[in-house]
Amino acid sequence: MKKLGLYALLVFLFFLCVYPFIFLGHSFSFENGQFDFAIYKRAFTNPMTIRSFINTMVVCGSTVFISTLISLPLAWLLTRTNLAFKGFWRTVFCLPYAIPPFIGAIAWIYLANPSNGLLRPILPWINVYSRPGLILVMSAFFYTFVLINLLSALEKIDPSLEEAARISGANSWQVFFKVTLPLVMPSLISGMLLAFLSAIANFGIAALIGNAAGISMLTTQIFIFQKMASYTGLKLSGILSLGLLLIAAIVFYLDHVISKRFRFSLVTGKVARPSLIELNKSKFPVQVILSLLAIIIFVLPIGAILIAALSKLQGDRSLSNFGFQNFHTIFFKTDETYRAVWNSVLLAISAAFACSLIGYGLSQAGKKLSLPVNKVKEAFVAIPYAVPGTVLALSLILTTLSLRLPLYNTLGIILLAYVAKFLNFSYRIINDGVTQVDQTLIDAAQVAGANSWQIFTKIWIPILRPFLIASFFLVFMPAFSELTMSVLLTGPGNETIGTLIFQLQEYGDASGGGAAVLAFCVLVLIIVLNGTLKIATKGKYGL
Amino acid sequence: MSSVEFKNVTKDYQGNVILKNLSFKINDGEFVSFLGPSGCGKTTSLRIVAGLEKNSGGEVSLGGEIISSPEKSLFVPTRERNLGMVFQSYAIWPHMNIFENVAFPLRMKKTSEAEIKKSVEDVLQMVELGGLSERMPSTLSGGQQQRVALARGLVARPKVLLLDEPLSNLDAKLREKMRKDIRQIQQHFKITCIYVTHDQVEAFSMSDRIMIMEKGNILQFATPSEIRANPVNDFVKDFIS
Amino acid sequence: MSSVEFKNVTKDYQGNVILKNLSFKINDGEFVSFLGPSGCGKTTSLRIVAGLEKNSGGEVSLGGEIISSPEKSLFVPTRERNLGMVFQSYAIWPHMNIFENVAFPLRMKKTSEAEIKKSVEDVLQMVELGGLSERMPSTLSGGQQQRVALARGLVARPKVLLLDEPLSNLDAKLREKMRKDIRQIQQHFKITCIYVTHDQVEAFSMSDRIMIMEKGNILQFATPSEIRANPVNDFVKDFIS
Amino acid sequence: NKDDGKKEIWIYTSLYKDTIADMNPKLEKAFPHLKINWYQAGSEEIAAKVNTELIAGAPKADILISSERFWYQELSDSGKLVSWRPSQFENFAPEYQNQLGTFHVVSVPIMVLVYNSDVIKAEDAPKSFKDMANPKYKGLVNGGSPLASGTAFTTVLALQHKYGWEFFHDLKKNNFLFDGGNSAVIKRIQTKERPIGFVLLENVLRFQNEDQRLKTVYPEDGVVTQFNTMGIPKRSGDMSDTLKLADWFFGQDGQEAMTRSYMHSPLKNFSPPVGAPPLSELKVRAFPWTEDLIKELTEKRFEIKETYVEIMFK
Ligand SMILES: Nc1ncnc2c1ncn2[C@@H]1O[C@H](COP(=O)(O)OP(=O)(O)OP(=O)(O)O)[C@@H](O)[C@H]1O
Ligand SMILES: Nc1ncnc2c1ncn2[C@@H]1O[C@H](COP(=O)(O)OP(=O)(O)OP(=O)(O)O)[C@@H](O)[C@H]1O
Ligand SMILES: [Mg+2]
Ligand SMILES: [Mg+2]
Repeated sequence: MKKLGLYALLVFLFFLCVYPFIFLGHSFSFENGQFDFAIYKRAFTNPMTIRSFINTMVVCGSTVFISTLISLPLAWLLTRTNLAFKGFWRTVFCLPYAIPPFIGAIAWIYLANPSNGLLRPILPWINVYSRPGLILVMSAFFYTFVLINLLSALEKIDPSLEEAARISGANSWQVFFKVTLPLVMPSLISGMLLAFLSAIANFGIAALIGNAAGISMLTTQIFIFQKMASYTGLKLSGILSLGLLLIAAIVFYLDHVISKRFRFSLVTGKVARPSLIELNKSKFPVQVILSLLAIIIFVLPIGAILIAALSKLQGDRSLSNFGFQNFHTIFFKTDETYRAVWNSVLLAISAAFACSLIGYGLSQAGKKLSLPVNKVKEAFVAIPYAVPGTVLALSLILTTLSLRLPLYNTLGIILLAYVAKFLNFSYRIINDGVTQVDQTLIDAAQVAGANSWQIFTKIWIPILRPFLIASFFLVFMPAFSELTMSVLLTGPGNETIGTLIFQLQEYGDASGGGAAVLAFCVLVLIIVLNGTLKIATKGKYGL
Repeated sequence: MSSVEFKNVTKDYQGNVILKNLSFKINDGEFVSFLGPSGCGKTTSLRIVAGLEKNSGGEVSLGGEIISSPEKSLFVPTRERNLGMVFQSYAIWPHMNIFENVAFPLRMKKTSEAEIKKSVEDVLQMVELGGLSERMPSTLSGGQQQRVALARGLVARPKVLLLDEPLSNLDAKLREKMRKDIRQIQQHFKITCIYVTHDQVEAFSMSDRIMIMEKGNILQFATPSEIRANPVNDFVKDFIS
Repeated sequence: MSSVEFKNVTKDYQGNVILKNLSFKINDGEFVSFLGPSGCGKTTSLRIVAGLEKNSGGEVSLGGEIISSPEKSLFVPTRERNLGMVFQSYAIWPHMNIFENVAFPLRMKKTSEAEIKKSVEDVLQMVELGGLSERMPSTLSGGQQQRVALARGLVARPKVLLLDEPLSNLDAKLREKMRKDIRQIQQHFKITCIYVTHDQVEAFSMSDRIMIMEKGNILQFATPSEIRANPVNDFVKDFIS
Repeated sequence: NKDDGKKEIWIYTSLYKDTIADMNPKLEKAFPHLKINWYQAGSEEIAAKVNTELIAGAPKADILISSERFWYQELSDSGKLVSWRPSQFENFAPEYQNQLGTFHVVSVPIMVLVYNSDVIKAEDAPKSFKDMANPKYKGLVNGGSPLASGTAFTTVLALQHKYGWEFFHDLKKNNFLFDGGNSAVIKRIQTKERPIGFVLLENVLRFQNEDQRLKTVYPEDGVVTQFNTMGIPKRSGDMSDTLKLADWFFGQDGQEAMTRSYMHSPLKNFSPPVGAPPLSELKVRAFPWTEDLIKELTEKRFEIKETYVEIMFK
């Protein structure tokens, strides 16, 4: 019976995450029943492809490096010290994740473009249209993966393990690097992996900043092919995305090699009392540094979005130009706004629940599967994430139409796309949680007579709480304003916030103002949602 | 009917043999202690009875029915074995307060709320933790946590009770009281008890029979007086002295 | 110079008073046991000495120098106190093998590789874990883990050694041997030792002096023979009987 | 439900949302027995979606209206489109009378030059597309990306044909920013990030009352006319409703809606959009699209895109 469930899960996973691409790859590789070598050659030996590949590796590698550099000290401050306003900082530094990256990119262009960026008067050398610019903007969004993963893991470590190191004469530095860091290594690696995959699959930032900077990335290259609006172009783009899969596979192999050394329980059945490190003299400087960082990663881009939202005419900086006209248009003159918000809330919540549940199931299944099967499973989950959204959307269209599933042009196919795309987040983070819980805690429940469901609801869910919350938000936020896939999958009545933003952006009245309003509202909504959740559950749930 | 029987039970971890062909029978309502040096396989044997570990070979029976036999691909899951267990590492759930930790086995049995309240308060009183029921585990001392684990193991009056060094962090006075209480409950409810301890005094004073183990083997399985009178070999003699 | 002194030390958790005005002095090279019922504040006192917990009031001195005094906003961090400690919950690092766990305090002191190897092998031999040095902690039995914790506390020959029920999961034979070894090392290297135990026998056989605690108070602090001869009150009398 | 029992028709289009909103009530009145569903997205999204549907062997779109003329050519060449004639065919300007009949031009967007008068004085403004390569406009000029926008691509094709790759090397030297679609260009002109650019006339005319800073230049070297094209994928079953519906777009109501959305009509004797000169006037110097030229460019378009990328991503 249990075995059956396990296999059912794996089969489902296969159909959700792998089959569509096989189908797509197959459809694209054969021309009139003949395998089409030429198209592969054309896609992969193109000098632009090679250059994009190198750019992608350099930019995304640096992004992960910088993300880690930002996240490690932040995570440490937020969990190990008596930092003041901890809850506030925590929320602030997790929230950039809620800004849709392409909106963020627009904000940064507004702030730091070399012609008339808002920041130019203060920092005349600033220029987003450059390699460092691209890397920094990417880091400013994707560090959150590393941070959120680290936070949930750090919260769960038995504190006496760190105390034992302090007794042994280790200073805070050594405690962190010799004990804490190795203990949270699985989570750190997952976070880095997610950041890397997000960066290589990211299109918004790559296109808006990379194009203008003359740096082509793999996603933009795929986009170029796809935007040829021709059959061949479509095929080329599909085939080139297989290249992204290859990178993902390599990354997974590396992850496997590195992280098999770091698997152990952090949540034990002997409960220790946590004690916090006092910041003392560095209290004030730390607050200053955090404020600065928060201004850079959060306040500035939001400010830019807000300015755009309030501008009746974009770029007119005279006072009379500011007002709530765009808000008025969006909320009172656009009838699909409410439908779009409702659809997006519905989709994002469903996707977040579905992903967390499936992610949990897959993590538990991991205990019963052999190592190689496990790795294959992990790779399955990662495939849809590593592939650009358009390709995923197209392959889902292809699959649902060919299999005659009654999903086409419904919200169902959008949900399916979200689940496939974001499952990787949930799986990664929950899996870290599951492997870190000492088995005797589960044993004890079994002995007490609890069945699987009871163990799930009474033991796993509460113990995994920080991981589940992280998983929920990691899926909810990008799904809420997802654009690339939604644009292809939407139909009448199925508008989402993402498609609406796209409409307003591309065809809208105030060229950007309306989109900024929505982006701003998405943010406010998420902040409010998070705040209510936190208050309602006395700080137990929420970021 | 809740006798426990091992027939040629073996256990290895990737070739590392931990239990070598154990055979013994513990009668219904009997109190048996496992005694032996650290690392000899006491915890492992207990976990096999509980079904938390699968034996690599041989048969385990509970109340006359086989509950685990790799040869016959038979395995009754833990929750259907109706056991109580106190873990060497406590295994207190960090997210539940003391009351909820102890109440858990009763909730699994769908006991009424009123009854749960009464039973939990009673057993907490017994382990001298009355008044701490609202506290979270992280605010308890080591010995207090151990007593929570004990209370949780006892509260549901299981048919078979497995105790893995349940008193190791308690002082002599409390320990003595606990021994008496455990013994009393055991006899009153006719619970079959397997008690793992490193403490000879404890084993000899509480048990109907004692099983002395070493490196995955049973050296002697007999009543305390028998063992004292006729230790089978020098190791046993030395160990119990 | 490594005496330990408490002057009017208090500790409370949000109004919950755990230690009530403790004052005592442990001399350089002395072996003192803290004895008392579960939950009386032994671990807390030890953690205050280690600087893992801050006293809410009063002064703690080490080797004549104040190391913690909230009134004077003075606090010397743990790592500068040059201590060894064996935790009640072991706190073995799951990501290091046994050797690395034990070697850690030496590495922090930048001991040479050759010396580390020798010291670690020696101390592992002493706790009878020779040969297990490559194993990971999760594959050890409870008692084996406890011995790793002990080895790690001893290996660097600290000036002050804090032991929190270090032998609770060991059998009588091993326990006896460990006691002797600890005492030997302590005397040989003139280590000031604070030993928390729930075991009267242990406390009385090993200690220069014993401090008997109850509910956050010191009841009696004297040599074993004195306590036996003149227990200050009925509680002590009863407790040590 | 009032839609019960109605026949469903899907129109995939890159027409703007307000254009659709403008036409919808009239369409409902004209075709009460049809339930018309709109899928509205960029030309390229439409192409991708339709191509995928075709690969799956299950086309869902009944009518396609978008600005990727070359794609219609490709669909037509592979026999995927229905051949038909709108009733107004005879009234089409001659160059829009597609004898093949597999696709027809619904409306004519026009690519012009625009600048922000806050930054650029009228006498300093560029006069022609060619001017954009003039070093005096270094760092000031931009346009849509031919990779992202069909109309920008059509423009690049025209300019390349006219001036060769040298012109693009000069643009690159001038720090020309090619990015996004037409609205992104307008936004950059408004925000003064790049105060000069080539952009569709309709995007400017939308702002003619609100933003007086935007000034249009009809370039001396000729505007580039675009093709908002309609095609009807072949489907099994009765297609008469589809054809009737398609024909509506070329009728009075349909074409008026197009001009109200600031696009020119391909039909003779139709008045130009408010604020725009008549097509005949613009055509005098407009880029001379001919059947042969279009055919040639259709074949070369991949190569052109690749060379373009080579130059711009150096
Ligand atoms: N955070 C807290 N809040 C309230 N009370 C606490 C907290 N932490 C510890 N205590 C209480 O402090 C008392 C002393 O704890 P401590 O760990 O020092 O006891 P102990 O003497 O070591 O006991 P044992 O022998 O059981 O280990 C206990 O009664 C415990 O419940
Ligand atoms: N995964 C494993 N791989 C290899 N050996 C293991 C593993 N798990 C346990 N062992 C070994 O099995 C032996 C028996 O372990 P067990 O926990 O049953 O001992 P025990 O009798 O309970 O000892 P203690 O009194 O110290 O708790 C030990 O020597 C231990 O090192
Ligand atoms: Mg054990
Ligand atoms: Mg204690």
